[in-house]
Amino acid sequence: MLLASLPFYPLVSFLLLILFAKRLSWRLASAISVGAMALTALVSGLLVFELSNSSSHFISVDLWHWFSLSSQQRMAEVNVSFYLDGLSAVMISVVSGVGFLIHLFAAAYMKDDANFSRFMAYMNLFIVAMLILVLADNLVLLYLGWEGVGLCSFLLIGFWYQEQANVLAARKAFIVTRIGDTSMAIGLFWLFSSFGELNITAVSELIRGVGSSEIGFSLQESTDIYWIALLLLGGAVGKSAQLPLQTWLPDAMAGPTPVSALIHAATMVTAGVYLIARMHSVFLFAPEVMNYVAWLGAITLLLAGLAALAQTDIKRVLAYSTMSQIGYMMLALGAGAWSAGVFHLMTHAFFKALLFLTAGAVILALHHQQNIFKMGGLLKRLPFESALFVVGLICLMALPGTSGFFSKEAIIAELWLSTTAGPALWWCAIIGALLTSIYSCRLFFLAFLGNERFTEKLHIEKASLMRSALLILALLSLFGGLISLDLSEVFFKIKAEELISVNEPSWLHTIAIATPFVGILFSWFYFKNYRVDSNLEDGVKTNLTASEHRFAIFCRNGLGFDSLYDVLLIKPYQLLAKLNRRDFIDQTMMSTAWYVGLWHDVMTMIQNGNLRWYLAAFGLAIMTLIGVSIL
Amino acid sequence: MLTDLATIDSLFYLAATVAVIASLKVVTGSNTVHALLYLVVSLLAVAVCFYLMGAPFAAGLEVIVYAGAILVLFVFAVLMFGLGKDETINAPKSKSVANMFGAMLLAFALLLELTVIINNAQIQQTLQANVVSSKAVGIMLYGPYLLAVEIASFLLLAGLLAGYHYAKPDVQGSQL
Amino acid sequence: MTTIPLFHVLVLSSLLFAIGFIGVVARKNTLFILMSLEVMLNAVGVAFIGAGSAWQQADGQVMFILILTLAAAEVAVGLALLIRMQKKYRSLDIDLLNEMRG
Amino acid sequence: MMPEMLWKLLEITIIIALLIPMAAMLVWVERRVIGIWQDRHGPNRVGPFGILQSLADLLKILGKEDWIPPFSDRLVFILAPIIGAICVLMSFAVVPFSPDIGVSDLNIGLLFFLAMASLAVYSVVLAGWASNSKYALLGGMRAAAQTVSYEVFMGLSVMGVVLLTGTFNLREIVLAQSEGWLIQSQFVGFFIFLVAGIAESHRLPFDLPEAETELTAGFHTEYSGLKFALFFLGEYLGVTLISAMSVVLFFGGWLMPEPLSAWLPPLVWFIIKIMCFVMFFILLRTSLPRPRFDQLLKFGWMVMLPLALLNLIVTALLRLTGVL
Repeated sequence: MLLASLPFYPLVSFLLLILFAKRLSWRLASAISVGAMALTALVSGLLVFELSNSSSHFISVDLWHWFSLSSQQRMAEVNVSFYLDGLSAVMISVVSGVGFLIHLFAAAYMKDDANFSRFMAYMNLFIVAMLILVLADNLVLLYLGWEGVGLCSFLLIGFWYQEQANVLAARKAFIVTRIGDTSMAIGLFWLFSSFGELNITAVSELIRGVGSSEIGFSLQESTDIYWIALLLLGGAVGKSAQLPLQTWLPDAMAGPTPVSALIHAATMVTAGVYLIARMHSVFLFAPEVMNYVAWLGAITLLLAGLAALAQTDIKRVLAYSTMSQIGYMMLALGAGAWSAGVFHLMTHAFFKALLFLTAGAVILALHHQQNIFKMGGLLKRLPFESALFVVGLICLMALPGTSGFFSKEAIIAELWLSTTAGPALWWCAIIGALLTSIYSCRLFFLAFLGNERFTEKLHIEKASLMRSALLILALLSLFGGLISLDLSEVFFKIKAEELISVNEPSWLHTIAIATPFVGILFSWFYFKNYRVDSNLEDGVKTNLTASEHRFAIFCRNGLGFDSLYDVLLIKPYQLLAKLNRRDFIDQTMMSTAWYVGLWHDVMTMIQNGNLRWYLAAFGLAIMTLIGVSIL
Repeated sequence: MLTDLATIDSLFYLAATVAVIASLKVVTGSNTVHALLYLVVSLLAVAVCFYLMGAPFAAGLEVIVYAGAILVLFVFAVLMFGLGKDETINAPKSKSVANMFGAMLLAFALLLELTVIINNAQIQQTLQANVVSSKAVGIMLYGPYLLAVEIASFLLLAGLLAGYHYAKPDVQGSQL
Repeated sequence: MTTIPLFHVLVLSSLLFAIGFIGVVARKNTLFILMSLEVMLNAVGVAFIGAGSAWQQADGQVMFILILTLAAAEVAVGLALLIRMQKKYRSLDIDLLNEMRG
Repeated sequence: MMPEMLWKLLEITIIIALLIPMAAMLVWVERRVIGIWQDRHGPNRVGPFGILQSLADLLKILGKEDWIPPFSDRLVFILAPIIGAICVLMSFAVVPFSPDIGVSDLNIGLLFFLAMASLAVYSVVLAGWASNSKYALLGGMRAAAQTVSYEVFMGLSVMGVVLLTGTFNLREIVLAQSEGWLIQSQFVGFFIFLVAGIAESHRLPFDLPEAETELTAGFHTEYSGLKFALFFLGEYLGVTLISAMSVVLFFGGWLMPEPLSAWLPPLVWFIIKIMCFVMFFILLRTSLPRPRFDQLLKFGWMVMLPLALLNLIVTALLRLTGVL
């Protein structure tokens, strides 16, 4: 029952906040929302504890019958029921734990906003949807949560709806993710029509059963599985901002920083990873798709890293970084390293939330200045935030000992030998790590070292609420890697691993560990002018500007995907819409309008306010009536 | 006594002619008070018709109420509020028949149709000089028509209130 | 006994009605419109009395009395409105009152 | 048939021929009586006791220029006094003078009288309007308001009589009083009728339309000559008419109680009764002050109307219960 109650704390809080929106004081509103989150975090902690102590490796609760998909009674039921196993336990602890900390931060961060209650209400609603997504025991309920988080993402990106850019970003996010969602929905339909079941456990067991049996899949069934996996991947790609559908994520940074931290770094964007991990049974029997996943992840990893190198906006750097880290997770999933992927998901949630929140604190201190070329020298001015930011960055770079090190090394370690990955992808991962360390250093140098390039007085917020949240996150980032994740029970292996004859080369680990240091070393010299306090030279401030090289601009604009889509999709669609503007249906509609308008004009003419005219019309009517009756 | 058939008939037609001519003068006149006088004449002629049609009570009412009260009210309003004065300003500029042509056409068509209908109905009745006594009218009024009488009384009350309300001077205004 | 046919009475009534109708439609002066209305009401009265007399029923006269009350009420309200109009527009032109056009 | 009609015409002629001189004589009578009442002589030069004074007045009026003001509405100006005289004279058509004399035995005689009384107001109103002078206009408007108001009470007051006799025919009303005059039961009605009658004929104290202290001569300010004489005639005929109607409606017409009725013919009794009322009107003129116009109307609507309605209701109730 404890499990069942989990999503209801934030739900109740959401309802309260929405109903009494402006009548609540800041204190009360934040007490309600953060309190509800604290309760959620507490309960999920209890649940994880309970799960680890229980003999069975899952807890499930059946709330109520929703509907049946099949016409036969009690067939293919869709119920509102929750299912908690190791994978979802990781997810709920991330969602509720990090969510709670970000709520705590947000309560302080958004204090002065006029619509504070609405903001917190959306945040709570997001948590509700995310928990439903994670805990759903069937794919329909999962899809409900999936769309719920999409809705909340839309609402929160467009939270400051008076700004046009925010609204456009919200719309873009909504539409782009909708493409993935549509693909996912089709995948679900296909799944149901092929296997007649949508319950996750049932589907998994069905497929495993058939796949492991002597007979194996028929040709038709394997084709089905291939397409289902591909379509589900489409959904995951949309939600997790992977390659073809990644363009919405950088724009989504227009939302308030806590939103970026919670939704667009820690939780929602990893829903795609969660989906693939959850449906791994399907993917296991579609090795081609696994391969696609791996390659998709690798390419995203590299491209996003490249884009991050050229950004000028601190949040956009982090956004591309998020993209690239999720590429890592996808790479892991594609290589069959399920545990490593999920582990990276968790650690990434910690340090990326920390990075975003710290960046938020910095932005707040600089009066909403987000351009890193207008920062510099903040290490001396904001030592606390800088220290935390450094912690986040070394986790991101995966320096040994940090949580990022454990998870990323786990991924890289499994790549070389994986059947669906291989040495090529291993090299991609290494280059990705190198890029990560280079853009991290660039960001750090630009923002925190060098001369001060801002003029306003710093606005230093010393809210203990904010700071404590940041501190906890920093501790989690540093030591989160020590949490041992054992998800082997959750993830199914097709058969005992064959002993691979080719042993991995011995230099692999050395290179993997050395890579970040190489990156740092490279940056130390290459970005010297970012790092050195150039103030001393002649006492004249040299203004640093972002590189105006064409390639740099190309990278800054997200490697031209936006313009590509503009040419490929939007322009043709607009052309079609323009052509379609005067089609038959429209003309029919317009003729109705024209007809109504015509009668309006006639009636207006008749209603001329002239009494004698009315009387004459009256007389004419009587005359006509009598005339008709005579004839 | 004046019981000669021909006399009564010719009297009726005379009165009818007077009524029609007077009504025409009412409609076409430009002097308000003259028009009112013609209207009185028309009403009196109609009253004579009523009398000759065997409804002396109605004839009496026509003179007392219509000519004696309602039209006096008209005259009173015209005198007191100068309602007759603007005719010269706002009357149609040309007093020619053309101005009324449309209305006359309409009315003529209406009249033609009505006559055709009445003619088609093949009414064979002739009027009877037997007087429908006022007693019978009274019995009717307070018998089957009681509700109508009540409604008429409400109507009169409404007319009284509305007349009072509209015609009283504005209290908050400058006048009075 | 008279020999006046009811037909003639009804024609007289129609004639008066048509005359009144002309006045109501063609005249611009509201006072004349009211007077023409009286002519029309009177015409209806003629028809009622004629029919009542032809069938020797009192109903015709009852209806006439009701018409009379109607006319009285109508004139009371109409004249009051006329006075208002005169005060407001300094004119009795009915065409001035066309502010309620669509 | 023809002799019958001729006889009728002769009767009408005789009545008119008697009425008009009578009205003319009333002028002399009035002046004389008022003179005596006010302790002075009055006209006493022309003929014995000045009895030919009216004749002299008539000659004088006929000799005057019949002036029609150029600013007046000619047609209406001429029509107005004629209407007044005709209305009053027409009213006499239904008055039953004696069992045999009387122009018309109309079955709606009482309504006819009321109709003529209500039409008479046009004479005053139109005269006032046609004169195109403010005194005349004010007088005309006063006459309109006063007459329309008091007409209501007059009509209501005689309804009691109609209730008790069950007819509009004046001759039948007279005959219905053979058992006893209606004044016995209808004294309230009589009072209202009398007051309304004074107001209808614009006699003092209700002569507001021609109140000479306020409006010079009211509606006939601009009139002179024969037309003025017609107004004068109308007024004195009106007085006579109201007296005659009072007698017919409330005092039994030509009827008299048993011993008295044999002494004189009915017509003479009728004339004597009328004379008494005329005297009463004349004396009223000399003795009462004139109220203000608003007082007059207020008195009418506040006192006379409720009183008339009350009288009607009580009479109807008594009639229903069989008391009367």
